[in-house]
Amino acid sequence: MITLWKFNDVLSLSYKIDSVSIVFLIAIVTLFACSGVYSIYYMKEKENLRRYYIVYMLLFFVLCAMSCAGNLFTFYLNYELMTLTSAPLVMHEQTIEARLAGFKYLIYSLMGAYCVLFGFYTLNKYCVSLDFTYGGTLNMAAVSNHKGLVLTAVFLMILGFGVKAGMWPFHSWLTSAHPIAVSPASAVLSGVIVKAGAVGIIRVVFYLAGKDFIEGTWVKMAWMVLILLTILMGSTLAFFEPVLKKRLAYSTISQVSYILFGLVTMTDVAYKGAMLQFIAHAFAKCALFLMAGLMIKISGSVYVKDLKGIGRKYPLLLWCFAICSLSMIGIPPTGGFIAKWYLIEGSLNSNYYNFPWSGPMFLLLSALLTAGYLLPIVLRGFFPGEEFEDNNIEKIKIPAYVYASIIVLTVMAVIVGICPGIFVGGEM
Amino acid sequence: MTIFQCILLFFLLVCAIAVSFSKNLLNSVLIFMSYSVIMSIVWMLLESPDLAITEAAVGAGITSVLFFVTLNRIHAIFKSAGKKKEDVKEEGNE
Amino acid sequence: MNNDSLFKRLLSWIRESSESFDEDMTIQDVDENESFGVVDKQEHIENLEMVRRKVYSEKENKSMRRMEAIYRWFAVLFACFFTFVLIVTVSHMPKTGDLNNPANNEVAERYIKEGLKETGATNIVAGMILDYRAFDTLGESHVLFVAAIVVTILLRLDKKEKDGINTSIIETIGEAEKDDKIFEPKNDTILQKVSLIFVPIIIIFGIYVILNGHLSPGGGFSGGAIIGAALIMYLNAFGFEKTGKFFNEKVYKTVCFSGLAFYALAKCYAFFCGANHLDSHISKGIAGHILSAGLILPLDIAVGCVVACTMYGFYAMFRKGGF
Amino acid sequence: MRDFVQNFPLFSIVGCLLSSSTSSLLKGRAAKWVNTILIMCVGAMSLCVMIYCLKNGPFVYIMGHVPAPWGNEVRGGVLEGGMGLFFSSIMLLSMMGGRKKILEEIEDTKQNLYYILVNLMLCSLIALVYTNDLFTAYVFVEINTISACGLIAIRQIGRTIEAAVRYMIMSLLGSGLFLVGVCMLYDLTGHLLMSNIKESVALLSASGEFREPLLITIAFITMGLAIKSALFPFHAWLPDAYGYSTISSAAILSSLVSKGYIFLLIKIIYRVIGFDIVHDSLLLNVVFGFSALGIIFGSVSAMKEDDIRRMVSYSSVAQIGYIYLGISLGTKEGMVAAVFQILAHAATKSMLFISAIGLTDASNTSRKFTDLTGSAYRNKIAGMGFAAGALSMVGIPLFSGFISKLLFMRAAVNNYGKMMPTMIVLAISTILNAIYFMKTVVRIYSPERNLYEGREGFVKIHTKDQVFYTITVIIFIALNVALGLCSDPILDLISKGLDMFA
Amino acid sequence: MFGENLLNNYAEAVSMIIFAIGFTNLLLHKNLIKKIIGLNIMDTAVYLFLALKGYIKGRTAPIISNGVIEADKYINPIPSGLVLTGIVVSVSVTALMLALTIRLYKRYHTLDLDEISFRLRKEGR
Repeated sequence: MITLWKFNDVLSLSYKIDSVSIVFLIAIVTLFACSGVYSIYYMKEKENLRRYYIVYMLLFFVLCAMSCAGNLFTFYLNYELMTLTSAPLVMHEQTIEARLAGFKYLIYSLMGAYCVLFGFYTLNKYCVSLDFTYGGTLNMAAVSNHKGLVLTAVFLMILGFGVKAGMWPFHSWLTSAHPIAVSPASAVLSGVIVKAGAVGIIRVVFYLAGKDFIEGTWVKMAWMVLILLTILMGSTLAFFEPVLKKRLAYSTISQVSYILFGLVTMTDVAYKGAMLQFIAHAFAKCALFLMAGLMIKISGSVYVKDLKGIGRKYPLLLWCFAICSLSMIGIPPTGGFIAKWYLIEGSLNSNYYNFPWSGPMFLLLSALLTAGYLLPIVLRGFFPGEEFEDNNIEKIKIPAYVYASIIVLTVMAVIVGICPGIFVGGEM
Repeated sequence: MTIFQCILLFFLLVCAIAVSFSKNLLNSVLIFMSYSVIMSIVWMLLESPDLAITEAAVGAGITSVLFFVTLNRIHAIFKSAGKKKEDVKEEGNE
Repeated sequence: MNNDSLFKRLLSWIRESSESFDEDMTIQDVDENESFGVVDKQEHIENLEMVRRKVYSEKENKSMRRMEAIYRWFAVLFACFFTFVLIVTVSHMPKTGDLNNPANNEVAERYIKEGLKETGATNIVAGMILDYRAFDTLGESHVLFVAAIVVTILLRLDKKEKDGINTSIIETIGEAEKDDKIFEPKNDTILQKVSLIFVPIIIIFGIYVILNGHLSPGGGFSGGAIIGAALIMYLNAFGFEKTGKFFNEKVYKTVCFSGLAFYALAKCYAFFCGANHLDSHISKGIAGHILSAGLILPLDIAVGCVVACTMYGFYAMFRKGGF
Repeated sequence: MRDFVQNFPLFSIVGCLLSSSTSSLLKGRAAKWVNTILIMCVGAMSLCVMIYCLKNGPFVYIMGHVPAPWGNEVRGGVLEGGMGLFFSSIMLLSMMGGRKKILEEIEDTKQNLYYILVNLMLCSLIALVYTNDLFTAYVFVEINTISACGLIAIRQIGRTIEAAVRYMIMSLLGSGLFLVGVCMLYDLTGHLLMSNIKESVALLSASGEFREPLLITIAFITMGLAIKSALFPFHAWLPDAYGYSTISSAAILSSLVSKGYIFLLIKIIYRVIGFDIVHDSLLLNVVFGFSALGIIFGSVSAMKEDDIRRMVSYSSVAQIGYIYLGISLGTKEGMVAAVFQILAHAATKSMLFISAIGLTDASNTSRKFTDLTGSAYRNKIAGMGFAAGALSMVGIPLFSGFISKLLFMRAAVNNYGKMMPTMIVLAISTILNAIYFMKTVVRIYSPERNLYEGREGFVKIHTKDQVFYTITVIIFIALNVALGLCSDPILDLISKGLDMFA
Repeated sequence: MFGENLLNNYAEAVSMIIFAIGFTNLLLHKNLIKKIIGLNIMDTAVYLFLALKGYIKGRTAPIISNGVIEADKYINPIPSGLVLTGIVVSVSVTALMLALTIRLYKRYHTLDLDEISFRLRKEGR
């Protein structure tokens, strides 16, 4: 625990590294490296690149700082800074709708941040200290007669971070920000920044309030209902979505809710599953967005129906797409499978009303939907059918390093599935 | 002495109310002048001659003069004085 | 005016719709203004048309009428409520003219007992405001000063006719004089003779009031106001070109500056000596003589000059925006 | 023979008076330099007073040769010194930032009068800060009011005159109430000096004598000062006055004038009536309600504005609501939060005004948002200033606004009766703040090159054309960040000073 | 409700009524000149209240005549001093308000603030 600066008795900038921050750091570094390499090619003919790269590196720095935050104030500070630095990436095109999307993103995130701030002020009074220590630092003597207040505060904080994590009903910024942003930006956005909300919830629930405090209260109930709704809603909307990047954005909503699902289950196995889902989804979804950018460049259209037969000319691209989709759905040997396995196991041996059977049911349903909205792209890509004539897809030269970045991500997604132990060693 | 004081106070009251109900501005200013004079007499009775002198010189003198010249500048004084507009004009042009 | 007519006035005032007096304050004057130089006549006439159409047309703002009636009733109710609160307050206050009020405590006692010895002024009030509580009076004279400054900012006209008027509300000197000439006296003999007799008397009385500020009622402020009134009377009798000979802006500025600066410096010295328990070498003189009471007499004179000039300056500014 | 430092309050006040009467003879430029030097000297003297009081406690300085309760006094303490220093520095920055506009918008024959008004304003602020006597406070409040009216009306367009009239009417009502309150207090206690009044008030409240008049007197004084500092129902004059007067006046008015009254109110609450008598009176609840309404209303009407300066003015209605909220919480933490909010708001709001004028200059002096699009690229430093101010208003960490919000929340959490309303009001107003300030920032940072090609007035303003301006904005930003980063020593000073009050 | 001193303090009561009338004029009257007169009335009422507070039955003005300096011969001098200060303030404020009135009239040709704001809204300025 290193302390850089003390504002006053409660506020101090201090950093430390634990299991969560390791997982988060791995994701951040890999994703930023890959999409950085990718954007060398992708951003070539875009304008004011200088601003783009400056903001990109700033965002990288802020995210690393946030993942190593040692107490709630540091985390909140970097969280706000992350919001402010990622907004320019969303608005990079600076068209009207880009600006509107960025503004929507800002307002949603700031509103979430204020819910967090409220909880921050309250916990500041009822916690022994705001440093993250597993199991919670609540001062039970003080809490005992204001339990309702503290529960409200915690719930508000969950909601506030949930805004970033695209939890229903605060998800709508995601689907407007992702398609507008340039592809590397949206890859980073849905790969890491959306996860930041999840990390925040982990910090609050497991490291400040402590899960025994939440266990069996109305907070857990409400939170769980929200998550199940989100999972189903995300997959369903993605299933009916014609625009490629929007579809991926909806799938991000539902997939990130898997992580929260693992958290709300509050068993160790499910927690491990959440971690795995966290990192697997990060790699896979980042790769998917990068490839989506390429596909839009190739086919010149944002719609899914124009991707027919893309696998004829670009087999390698589509193979990676297929693998990442498998990981999304959760089919061995990809990382998604092992993650969902842990999740289902955890929810099965959690004894909370009817959760042991309803949770897995939701997961399977949404897995089916995921298959329904991702696999057709692959199939049509490879087998467009007889009457297909490939005139709308022109052959453009894609340099090797772009393929390299995508392949690295895909391989990582598989490695997560093969040996998960290196990411989440059994300890918490 | 107290009777006299009561009468003066009553007059103060009447002036204060009349100022806000009088229909044209010149009358209000005149009523306000008389109000100040009565006020200075009241202060005379209250054994504070400094205030009496100052109020007589300022409230009844300078302030009212300033009010009058203001009424001139905003042309609110002709109708009050019942003067015709035309001769004002020809005076202005000579 | 007696009471029942007042009561009638009250009722009619509450009932009347506003064109009876508000309009003759506003609309009908405007026709006169067209004879004088109004700054931006075109725009103003448009405004006028607009107002005639919108504000004063019965059919368009019934609601405004109703609002005004409500407004008046509200005014009366508010006055009654406020009066009630104040009377309740007063009724709990200590008796008038009672000896053992909280106000008659050691403070007043010392002012009366030691005042003559400590300040040398027979008029205890003068001694108090110019010596014990002189800080207030210092502030007070600067209140007058800052008011004069703001009035100068608002009303002094520095624009000649040649530099055009750019929609701002500042009129040119020429217009102001045209506006003012109507009220200039046309060599009114009676007024001039009377003022020739009275002005010196008034001025002498004012000087007396100033010089005896520490011995008898009065003081710098009232004396200054009297002198200012005399100057204004002279101005009304003889017009600006006569007064301009001996009283122009330069005189005004210099007198104000010297008076205020002297006041501030003298009081600063006195405060400094008093607070540091030094001996300010200002003799109190023999009580009751004209040259006594230390700083009080010169301060009175300074305040008197400042007040006289400021009053005259106010009047000149109001008349035609300059001396 | 007392220490020389103790003479500094007297010197600064008399210095202001002398320099103002001197400037009436000078030309504009000379008056400007006199004004600058004067403000610097006053700031330095206040700094000395603060350090002196930190070492050996507060002191009382007799104005005249007789001690209290006969004579007139000023009193120096840590908070007084600090406030004096802060006021003068903010005033100096505002004057520096608005210099160009002063030259443009005021006739050159009236330049020196403007600086006279500023000197007298500074004088009245310093006197309000230092004074120990209620009637002196009244006199200097009047000086403050009149010079503020002059500052509004010196740019003679119709809107400013109307605003000045509204302002004068409101503040004259306020001073009338204040005066009658002081007179009743004098009648009830027989004193005018704060410390003596406090003793007698303590006696009265102990004996239960004159209870109703005392309550109504306190109510009058509070109401008068609240009216003068534009608490919610009495703010009608504020948007025009701040939105159309010349920019230095707007900055000074919004950040100093109302703060002077509020500081006087805090001083009266502590040194005249006594905190323990006030804090359980029904009065505070009324003030609480008004301030909560004011916060909501100010934010909402700021959101509806399409004129940048009027928007900033409305947001200062909300901020004044914050300050009164802190006062009306009736706890020590609330008071500390209020005083810190005074500092933070003064620093932020004047910076917002100064940078707003930079933005409008770069877009043909039009203040509508549609014309301001992309103006931050045309005038870089102003855009930076506005963005920093907006972030501080929104309450991002590292800026001063975050700390004051934190303090308010802490104070509210300790006061169970008013906790929930305070939290809700703060949350709503902060979100509204976020919406309208972020909207503005996004707009000024989004270029519309094709729209402004070749339209005159929409020109790039380079840094070398506006050196003073750039320095000012940079100092402002530094001040904000400093208030946000090292808030601890400042809070320490504030609580020390409040203890010295009692 | 009412205290016991109401009949003794009838003069204060009158001054307070006048104060309320002036206050209401200043706050709620439509015409600007009337507002200013209301301001003056309000101030003078306060000064009357103050002077009444300084008055003590059977004592004379605080001007020492033939060397008598017993405290029980003269009234309380403090209120007189305060009122002297106050009168100056009120006259300067009055002059200022009148100047503002003149400028306002030159621009808008009316003395009614509501009408002016109405007009501004119409002009969209």
